[in-house]
Amino acid sequence: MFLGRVIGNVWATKKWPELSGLKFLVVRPHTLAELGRSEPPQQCDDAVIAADLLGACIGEDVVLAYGHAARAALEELAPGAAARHPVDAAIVAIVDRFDVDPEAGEEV
Amino acid sequence: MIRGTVIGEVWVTKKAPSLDGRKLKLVAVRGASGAAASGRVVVAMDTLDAPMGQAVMVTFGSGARNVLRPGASENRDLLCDCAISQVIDGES
Amino acid sequence: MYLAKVIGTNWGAKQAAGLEGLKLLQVRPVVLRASEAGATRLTEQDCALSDQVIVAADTLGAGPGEYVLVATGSRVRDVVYDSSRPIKAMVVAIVDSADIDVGVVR
Amino acid sequence: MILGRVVGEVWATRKHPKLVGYKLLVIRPHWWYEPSHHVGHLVAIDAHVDAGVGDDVVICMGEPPRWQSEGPAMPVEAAVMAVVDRCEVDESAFEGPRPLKLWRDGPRGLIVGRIRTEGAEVTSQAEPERSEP
Repeated sequence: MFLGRVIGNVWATKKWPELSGLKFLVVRPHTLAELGRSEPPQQCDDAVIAADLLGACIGEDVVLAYGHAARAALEELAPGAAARHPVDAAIVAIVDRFDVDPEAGEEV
Repeated sequence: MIRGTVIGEVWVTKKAPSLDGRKLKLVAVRGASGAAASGRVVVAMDTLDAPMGQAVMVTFGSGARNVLRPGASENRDLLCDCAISQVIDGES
Repeated sequence: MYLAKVIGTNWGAKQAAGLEGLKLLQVRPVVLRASEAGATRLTEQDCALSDQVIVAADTLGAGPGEYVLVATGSRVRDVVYDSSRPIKAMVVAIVDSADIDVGVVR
Repeated sequence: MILGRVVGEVWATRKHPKLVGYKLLVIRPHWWYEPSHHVGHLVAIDAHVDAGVGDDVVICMGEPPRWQSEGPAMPVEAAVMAVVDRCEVDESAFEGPRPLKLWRDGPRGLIVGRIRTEGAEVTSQAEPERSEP
């Protein structure tokens, strides 16, 4: 799992049947350096498409689950269907606040 | 499973229950071209008392949990994803 | 599954109980590299060996120098052995010959 | 498992029901571990260890973290399983073709020294291999 910011939406009509009803957001992962500073991430060199069941909006920070964890996320909210969801990234939390100091614990 | 060399140890007191009494060793993964060639280091749970500098075999994921408690169905919650599975006496 | 070359074995008195009676083989995964222009068949020289060494359990009695097929994962282990074995890589075939389309590799 | 340092915490009221009741910690991994997407951090749940910011911790990855609570699997990939008191590494790990890389000072309380390597002598007669390309 890692932190990212929602920067866009994806709409797709022609898709795998199990994906109907799922909303997809474009999420840009936060690097450790960006987590330390408060200003928004500048250039976007990496984006992940994640399934969203919590209703996150553009500009919000989210926690992304990846791989098996993403399918586990769907299991809870769409019981029994998770095994068939071809999804490898899902939003599992919409962040109210995060407080990160990359230098935490350094001997000063 | 991969071969490695025990290069260190980690001591913990505040820990999850599944770890009690077991040691955590640092194992440097050994590539084909010699000791610690790959630069990769893993934290492995040690139930075989492998001494420092010892050549060992390490197993991952469900294999590691089977080292601690065989039987895959009831050890999923065991917090361990890497364990020493053999103290290597010899290789050929 | 991947192709690999057997380079040896390792043994030890102190080991996990689930390893009882298992023969362990050290294998190096094969890495295909593009061969020179004009070559029509891949020869052994074109199959480089990764620096990584994997230890796989062997049921077929493969010896050093032989090329084998290695399968990994708990699903395969549960089928080939049983779910209490502390292993994740197994030799499931000894390769007689492999035919690889040179074009795809180049 | 991997070693890392807790560098932050995440608070989220709107989150996946299975995450309710678990602290979400932001971890900066030590040495070689490279988180996905090169983001340099990972978020882990605190599995009843109550680690704080600035602590060096041992993190379990993969399936075990998902079964830390009853019922269906938790949507997580990493769980903090212990706080490191002391960590000792042999000097030899910092030599050789690909030495161990430390993120700045490495885990706090890291002692680097020549450790008595009285491990059994490995009778190694590895087959002479063609040199790597």
